[in-house]
Amino acid sequence: MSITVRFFASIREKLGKGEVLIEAKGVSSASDVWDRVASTPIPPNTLVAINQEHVSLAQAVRDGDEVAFFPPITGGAT
Amino acid sequence: MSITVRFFASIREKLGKGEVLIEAKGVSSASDVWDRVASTPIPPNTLVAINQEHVSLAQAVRDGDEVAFFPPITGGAT
Amino acid sequence: MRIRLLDRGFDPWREVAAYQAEQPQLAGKFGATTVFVGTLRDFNQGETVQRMTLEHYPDMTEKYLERVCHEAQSRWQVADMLVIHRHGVLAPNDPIVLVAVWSGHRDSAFAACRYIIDELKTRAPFWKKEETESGPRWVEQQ
Amino acid sequence: MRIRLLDRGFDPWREVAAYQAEQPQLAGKFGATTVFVGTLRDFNQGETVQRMTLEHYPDMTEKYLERVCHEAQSRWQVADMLVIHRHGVLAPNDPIVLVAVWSGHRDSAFAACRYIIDELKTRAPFWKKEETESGPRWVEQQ
Repeated sequence: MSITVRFFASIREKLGKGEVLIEAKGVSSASDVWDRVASTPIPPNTLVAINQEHVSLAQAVRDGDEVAFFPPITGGAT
Repeated sequence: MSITVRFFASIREKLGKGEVLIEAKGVSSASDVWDRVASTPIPPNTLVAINQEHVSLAQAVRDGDEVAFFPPITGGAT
Repeated sequence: MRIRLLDRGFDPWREVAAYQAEQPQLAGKFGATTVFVGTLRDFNQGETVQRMTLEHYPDMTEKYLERVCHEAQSRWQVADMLVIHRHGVLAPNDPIVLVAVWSGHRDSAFAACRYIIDELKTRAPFWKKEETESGPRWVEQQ
Repeated sequence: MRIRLLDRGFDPWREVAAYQAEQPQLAGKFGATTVFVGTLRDFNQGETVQRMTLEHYPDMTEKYLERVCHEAQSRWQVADMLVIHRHGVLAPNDPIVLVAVWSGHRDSAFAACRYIIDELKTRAPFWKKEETESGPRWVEQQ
């Protein structure tokens, strides 16, 4: 098993990737996931979802999870 | 000249008339107009318009005016 | 801005689409549209409604609808407005009133639309008479 | 209740009319419909917008749109709801989002419609990228 990591919008563009797979070993929180996949600090206001649920960066991550990082949401209308 | 008096909705039905003309002489307020055209006291909550503007019963009436009496408004939606 | 009194049925969505299509100057200039449609239900206060007659005070009605729209325009940034109100005899499921507001932002679109329908209800001279199983009755203000 | 994500343009008024026509059980049972449509403007923050790309997070988006609708349903008396949200490439004047609520009364229709568009804006994962004269830029939350 492993952890699927997804990036969206400006974060996807900055990192130059939309999705990566990482080993679950040594990763205990969403914050750890970021440190594993990116060489820069997480941008302020970044949102995190685990298995498509909004969570905090401190949220525990388990083998098989899908972890996503994205900027504040700007859907809807003016 | 004279005063045109109009009635709408339940008031029109109760009085059995939609419009009457009265002499302006001796009539100084909307309240006087009611007393001239109806033999019963004005129903509570009756609204008054003079020349198609909402006014109070005490409002002065002049020769040539159109005075209307109607129940509370129930247009629009639920 | 358009205000219409109609003595026949209308399709509110078709009216909004048609009005918007007739305003090419609006294209790209508004970000928010809020539409309210009031529709005749087949029951009210525990009774089945078979039909409703909407009486109004010609001329005064239009005057107050216009006034309410102008007030909304002076309070909020509104790009355009459409108000349609039925009178005459209606059947259940018939639209009674339509209020559409085009605006830059949703705050003003919602606020202006709500203002117009609320003010219309207390200031524009319309009266509803329902025909129920127990006979006709004038609707009372709640 | 219907929630749709579309990667092509849509006519919001036609969608509302079509959805309502498909719900014969609603006829005569609702007194109020409130519709909100968000539309792409041709300017934003002082710049001309030529095009916009709406990115989303498939599955998570639908999940949150449904959740927001169910929350609205639990807070207010709502007879039915329709939500449509675009993704992909949009041109100015294209509708972005439609929220329609059918209810017994206007208070709940307005409140539920407003709730859905407000919550959607902060919880459903969509991101806007505008193409302006000075190049592409991600829209920032205000």
